[in-house]
Amino acid sequence: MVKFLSEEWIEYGKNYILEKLDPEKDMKNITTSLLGIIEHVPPNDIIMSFYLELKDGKLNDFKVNNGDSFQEANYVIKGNYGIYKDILQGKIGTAMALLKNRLQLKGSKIEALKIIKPLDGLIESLRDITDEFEE
Amino acid sequence: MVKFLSDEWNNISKEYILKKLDPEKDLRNVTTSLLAVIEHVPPNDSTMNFYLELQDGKLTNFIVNTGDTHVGKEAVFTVSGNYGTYRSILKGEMSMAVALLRGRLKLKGSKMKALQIIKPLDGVIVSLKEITDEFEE
Amino acid sequence: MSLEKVETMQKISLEDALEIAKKGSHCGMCRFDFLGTGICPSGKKYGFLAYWPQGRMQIFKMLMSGKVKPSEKLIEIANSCTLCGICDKQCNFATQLRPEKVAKALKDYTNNLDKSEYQEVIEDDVIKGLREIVGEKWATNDPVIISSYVQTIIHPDSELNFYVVMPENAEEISKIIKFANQHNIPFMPRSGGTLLSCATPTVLSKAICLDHGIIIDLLRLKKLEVDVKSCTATVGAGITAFELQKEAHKHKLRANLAEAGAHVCSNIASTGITSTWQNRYGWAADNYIDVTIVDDKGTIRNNSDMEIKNPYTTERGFTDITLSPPGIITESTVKLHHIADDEDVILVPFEHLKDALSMIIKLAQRNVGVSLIVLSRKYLSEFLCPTNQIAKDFEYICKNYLKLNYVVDVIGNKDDKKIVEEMAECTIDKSMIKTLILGAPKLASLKNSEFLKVLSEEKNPCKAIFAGPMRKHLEKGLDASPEQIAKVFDADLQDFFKKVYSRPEMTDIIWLHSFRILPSRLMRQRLFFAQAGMIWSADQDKILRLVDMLSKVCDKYKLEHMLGFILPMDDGKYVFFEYDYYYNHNDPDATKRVSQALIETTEKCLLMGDILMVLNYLFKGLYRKEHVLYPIPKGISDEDLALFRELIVSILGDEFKW
Amino acid sequence: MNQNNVLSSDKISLEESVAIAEKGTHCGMCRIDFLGTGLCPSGKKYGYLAYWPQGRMEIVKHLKEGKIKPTEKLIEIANSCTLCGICDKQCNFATQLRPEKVARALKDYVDKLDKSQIQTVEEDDILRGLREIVGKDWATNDPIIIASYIRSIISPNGELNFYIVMPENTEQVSKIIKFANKNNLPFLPRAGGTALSVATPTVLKNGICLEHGIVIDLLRLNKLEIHPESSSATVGAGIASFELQKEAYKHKLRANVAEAGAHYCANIATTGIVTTWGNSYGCFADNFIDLVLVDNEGNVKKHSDMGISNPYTTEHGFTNISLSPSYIITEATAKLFPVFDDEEAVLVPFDNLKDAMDMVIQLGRRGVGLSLAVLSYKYLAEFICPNRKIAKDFEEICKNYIKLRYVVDVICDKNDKKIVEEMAKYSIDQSMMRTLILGSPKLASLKDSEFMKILSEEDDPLKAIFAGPMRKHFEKGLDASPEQLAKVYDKDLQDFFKKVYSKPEMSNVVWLHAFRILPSRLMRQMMTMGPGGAIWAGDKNHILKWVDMFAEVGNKYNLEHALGFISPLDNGKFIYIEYDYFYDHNDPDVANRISKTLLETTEKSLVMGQIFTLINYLFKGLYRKEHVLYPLFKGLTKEEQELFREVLHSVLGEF
Repeated sequence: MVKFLSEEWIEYGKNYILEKLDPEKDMKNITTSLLGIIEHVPPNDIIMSFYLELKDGKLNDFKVNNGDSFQEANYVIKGNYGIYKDILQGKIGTAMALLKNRLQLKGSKIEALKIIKPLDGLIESLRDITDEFEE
Repeated sequence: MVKFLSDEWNNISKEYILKKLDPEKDLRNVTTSLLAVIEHVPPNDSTMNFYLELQDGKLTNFIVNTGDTHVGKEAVFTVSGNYGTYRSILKGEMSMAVALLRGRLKLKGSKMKALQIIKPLDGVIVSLKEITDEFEE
Repeated sequence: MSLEKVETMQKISLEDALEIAKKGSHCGMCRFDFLGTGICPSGKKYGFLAYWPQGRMQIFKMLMSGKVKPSEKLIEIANSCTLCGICDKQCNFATQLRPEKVAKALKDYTNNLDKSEYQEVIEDDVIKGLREIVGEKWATNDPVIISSYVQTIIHPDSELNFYVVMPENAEEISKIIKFANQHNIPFMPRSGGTLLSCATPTVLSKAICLDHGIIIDLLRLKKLEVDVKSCTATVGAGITAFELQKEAHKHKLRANLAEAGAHVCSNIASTGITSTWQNRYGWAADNYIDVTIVDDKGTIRNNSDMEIKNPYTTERGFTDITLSPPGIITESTVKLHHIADDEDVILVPFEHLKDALSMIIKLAQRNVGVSLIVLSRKYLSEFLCPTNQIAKDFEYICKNYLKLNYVVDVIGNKDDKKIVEEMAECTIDKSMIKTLILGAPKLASLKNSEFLKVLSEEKNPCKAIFAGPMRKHLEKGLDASPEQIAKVFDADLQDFFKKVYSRPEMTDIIWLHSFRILPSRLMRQRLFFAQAGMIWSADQDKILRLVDMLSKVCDKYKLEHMLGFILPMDDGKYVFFEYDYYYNHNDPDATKRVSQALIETTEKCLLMGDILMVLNYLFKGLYRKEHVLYPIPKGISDEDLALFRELIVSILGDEFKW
Repeated sequence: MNQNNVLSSDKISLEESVAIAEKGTHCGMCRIDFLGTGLCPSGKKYGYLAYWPQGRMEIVKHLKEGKIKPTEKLIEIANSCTLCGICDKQCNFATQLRPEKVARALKDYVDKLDKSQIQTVEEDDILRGLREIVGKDWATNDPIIIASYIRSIISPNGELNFYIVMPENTEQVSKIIKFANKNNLPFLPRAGGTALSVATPTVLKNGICLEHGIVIDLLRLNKLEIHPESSSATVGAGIASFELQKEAYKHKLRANVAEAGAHYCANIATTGIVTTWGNSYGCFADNFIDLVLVDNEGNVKKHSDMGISNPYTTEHGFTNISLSPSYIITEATAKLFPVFDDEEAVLVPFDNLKDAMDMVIQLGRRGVGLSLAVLSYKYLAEFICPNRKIAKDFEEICKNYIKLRYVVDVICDKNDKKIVEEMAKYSIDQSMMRTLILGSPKLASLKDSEFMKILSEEDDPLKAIFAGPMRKHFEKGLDASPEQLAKVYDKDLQDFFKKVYSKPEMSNVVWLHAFRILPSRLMRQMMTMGPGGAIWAGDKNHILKWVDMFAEVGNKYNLEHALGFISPLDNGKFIYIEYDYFYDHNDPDVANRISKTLLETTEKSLVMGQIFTLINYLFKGLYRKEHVLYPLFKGLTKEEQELFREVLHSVLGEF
């Protein structure tokens, strides 16, 4: 079990997706990329982001960045550390977070929502491996 | 007579304004600062700017820079437009006010404030006019 | 027909032609088909203003004054005219001119030129670049073509260092603008050109015309689609008010529009569309669902885009003057409105403005009627009468015999009509208006008649003549018929105008309110400048004081002047007023006085407060009226006035002193 | 008065009080002075919901079920009630409850407590931070106070890890939001709370309630200024519709407002204010000249600011669903409209919807009338009748005897009244409405009478009583008077209600349409869920199909249901329809069926097309209607329907 956004977290995440998630069944063979911007990361109130890229349902890229230089992505979600934490702890669904404006979305809502389900699968997998958060 | 935005231009204008413009009569003792951004400067289509600062009608700062920001100083207001517009203004083909009202110059900051010092600024422009004769074509 | 041919074949001296050309008022009525004649074939084919009757008249003036030298294109321009006579018919309806004679003279003039007199036009890099964007045919730097744009976007005194480009869509416009910025060349869009032609002779000219650079003529953006379901129409920047209305009416829908010749998109941007329908149909942003705009960086955006800067608000205050649109509207999705089956019209005559005003405001607050306006007798006469002279006599009769100085002019359904009739002492109905239109010449001829003398002794002449016992006599006496009215036109056009006036719509006042082909008559053979604004309507005495002030200033400057109209807006919370100065735009002294009157009245209005002057709402038509009209402008202080004067001087130049 | 004291001082057990409390519907009518009784003194003084009658009712429920333990605040809450009886009067008018009895029971309960049972509440860093912003009194983490917000922003199930803060102005709201973000806490504003309380029993609960974090109670932003010259008003987020209307009326002006208890600013945000006046006064951005709002980052913005990104537009399409606002409107500059001297009400009865709808759409397109609506007999009955029983009988009479199924309900000036009367065979005028309001108990009692039987045999019973020979007998028979009506209330309240109904406005239909104190009766002792939305008015059969669909789904899940009202919008180009399902919010099974109904009707509506459903409506109120309603909605494709389900399911859980 690892800490949110840590090196290990990424590694676990990658492996988990590759092993556990079927590109066709779970990921619907989608090709897309997602940039998640995380604001107010404790303890120093910094900004971080993770970039995730799927090709035909297969994980192509998954990395974490510090600071506010961001990578181009099909769509971008933005929110504070707390909401990501809630999502990863299963307190709130990604779609719900979007509809409640806890996550702001850049890009087409339709496109975003189309991959909500597979994304949930991914979150699910990350949920199982993430137990530690900054307080 | 010198070339717009050249170092000489910068220096000579400074002296000229200090010499020829009376802080009270011409510049009405205004205290303000103006950042003028010049886009599409030939030949390399670059962006330049000059920053101009008046205190109680005295010129306290006048610097030419590249890029669209003036390092360090926050100007009271910022006007931006393309090289051609500035050329027309300095050639006396168009007044600064008209340039503003016609959207040739874009203004950041209160139009009210800007127009209140338009007169004194015209004074400055006129003096710049006197010494500027050469432009990139 | 044969008679017509003969007429036009007769030679005409350059002097005579020049006389005609000078009277051209650039009303643009020759660029769309409002009489069912079809439109000028050469204009339609070549597009540039130079190929339209209006352009040929302008070119002729320029050639005669030596301001422009012949070029290869001149031959094409002269010869492209087929002498079909359409322009004479259209122009006669509006301003009683014969543009074809000028076209004829132009032909003669060019044919007599010798090759050596033609100047050569070289294609420079800029024109090359523009042609890469729009294609060979649609960009030019030919001085003769450029000269046709003088007075409708180019100041008469400026050199002709311009380019004219006619893009076909927003993408091309975006490219043109980026290209222009790249090369530091100013640019400006041109649509109908009437607004510019009104301002050009005045002090505003230099400020509002393009000093040099690229004229973007939008005539080719011709998209026009009506969506009946959502009651909307998608309208390209090249579409005139008349063309849109025609399309809308096919579906029993109506658009809220300016004068027939004004282009819809540019009109939204410039004044937000001022019409008698605006109390019901709305003003400014109320008029459209969405617009596509190319901004001055060349970026294309819609007002429905989320990531753009707030497109619905503007700075307020008397210093917020804008002399160019916030961008080029290339397309707009405008609202259309249902036309009730039982629409009818009713006019209520008044002697005093006060009474007319209180009625119109009451109707507006209670949302009675679809079209609401107070017209001055001047407007009424100009609209109804086929010629200037007849209009003059008609107005004289209104003033001296009928005591008819104003009419409250209402279009509404039968219920609205009842309401108005109950409020009014006497009214003029649709059939009576038809009688007045067709009988105008006869009525004018009665100017000094016994009949009118008798009438004028009645306690209430209007009542007697429109609703009382004398109505029958009047109707009989006027013997109003297409034949009668046709007689006032040139012999060779009488058959044509008989047919025109036999068409129901030409005497259908509702149709005329929707299609607005009559206002062009205000400009016949001379120009007028309209001082206009919007004034908060709760204090009706103040509105009267305003009108009073406007007339006093005009007297001071010895100008022919008259209130044009007052119409309510924003549920009657405001009224829009237009006050007109008439003058000869070829007389520099007169124009100078117009300018002075313009500035002086603007100042006085600013001091009065509660008024939003034309200078302050120009080019704000894209914004929400709530952000333009509110908070209600307060009267300005003396320091503010000083600031305003400084501003005016820096706009108008030092030749303008107090 | 003393009789009043006797009654209310009758002891009742906590159990009995809970029985009353459970019937509370959080209508919020006890927080505005709509009967001229004055306001609950403790609520006025302490502000937090806990100190209002509504809050006390919520608290006893959770004390009883042991969800919360007593705190010092509980004692303050109990003792702050002066037993003045105002709440009983207000609540009786709306829902016939006796909140004072609950308050009394709470006092008794508190008196019996011994110190040891009272838990102390620690101040933590978050609370300290909030108090630095708003001052000590206006931020709390006391579980009892928090519990009073359950069902009107907090979900009944789940812990109470919340903070309540009551800012005083926009700046404080901004600071609170920045503080919340920095500490990664979610937050949600609370105004009148009715929208939230309606959704709470349903599947929308998780969607719209705050899961944990900071509840921003806006009640203290109570700026209210009328500007007669520009006929506009500056309205703070704490101002209720009724309060704004009252102020506007002093200047012979009228605001376009929702139900009396709804807060004006919040209502703009949620639905853009749906009213019967919408066709002439407007909807969405039409309602305001300007807004001041604080966004999710805590930035303060005005709609008139030039620098901000386009505040008037929103994404188009069915996936554009928002379950909470991305901003808090702290102040609105509302448009006001003139009140004419010759305004009147005229109601035209119909036995079928089609004809009623035809008429109201025609009126809408021709711009006749100020307020335009089709009301179902259900609405009419609930509005007019003082209690449910009478309403039920009134309904039955409408249905079985006089064939009154719908009324076209028009408020207009004299001229427009003539127009309506000419269109209608006959109509119900204002004096007849007064008779029906004051005479409703008597009328109800005639349910099985000979008179009604005879009447029902007329070929046009409506005409007979409203415009025909029987009108006189009818009016006489009902002997409509404040005295008669007052009789239906508890003994100790009869004097009071006699006075209330003697006030002209209480039987003045125009006033009632403007001040909207009657809709609260729809919720008396039960909950209402009113899906619906705006539908293109061009195809009447399409509209009728839509209404039938609501009825069918209602039957499928055997719910009590009826068409609420229909009002034209945007010059009759659209009409807004509210269709209501009534249910007991304490019964989880029926609540579950309501949820299914809500989802099913929404999906079916989207598939039908040309419909802008309530779910899409939510939180679009500050945009231009032109960007919300246009282009017209097309019906969903199969694929889109799939997508819609997926979205809802991942939001609301499987259904």
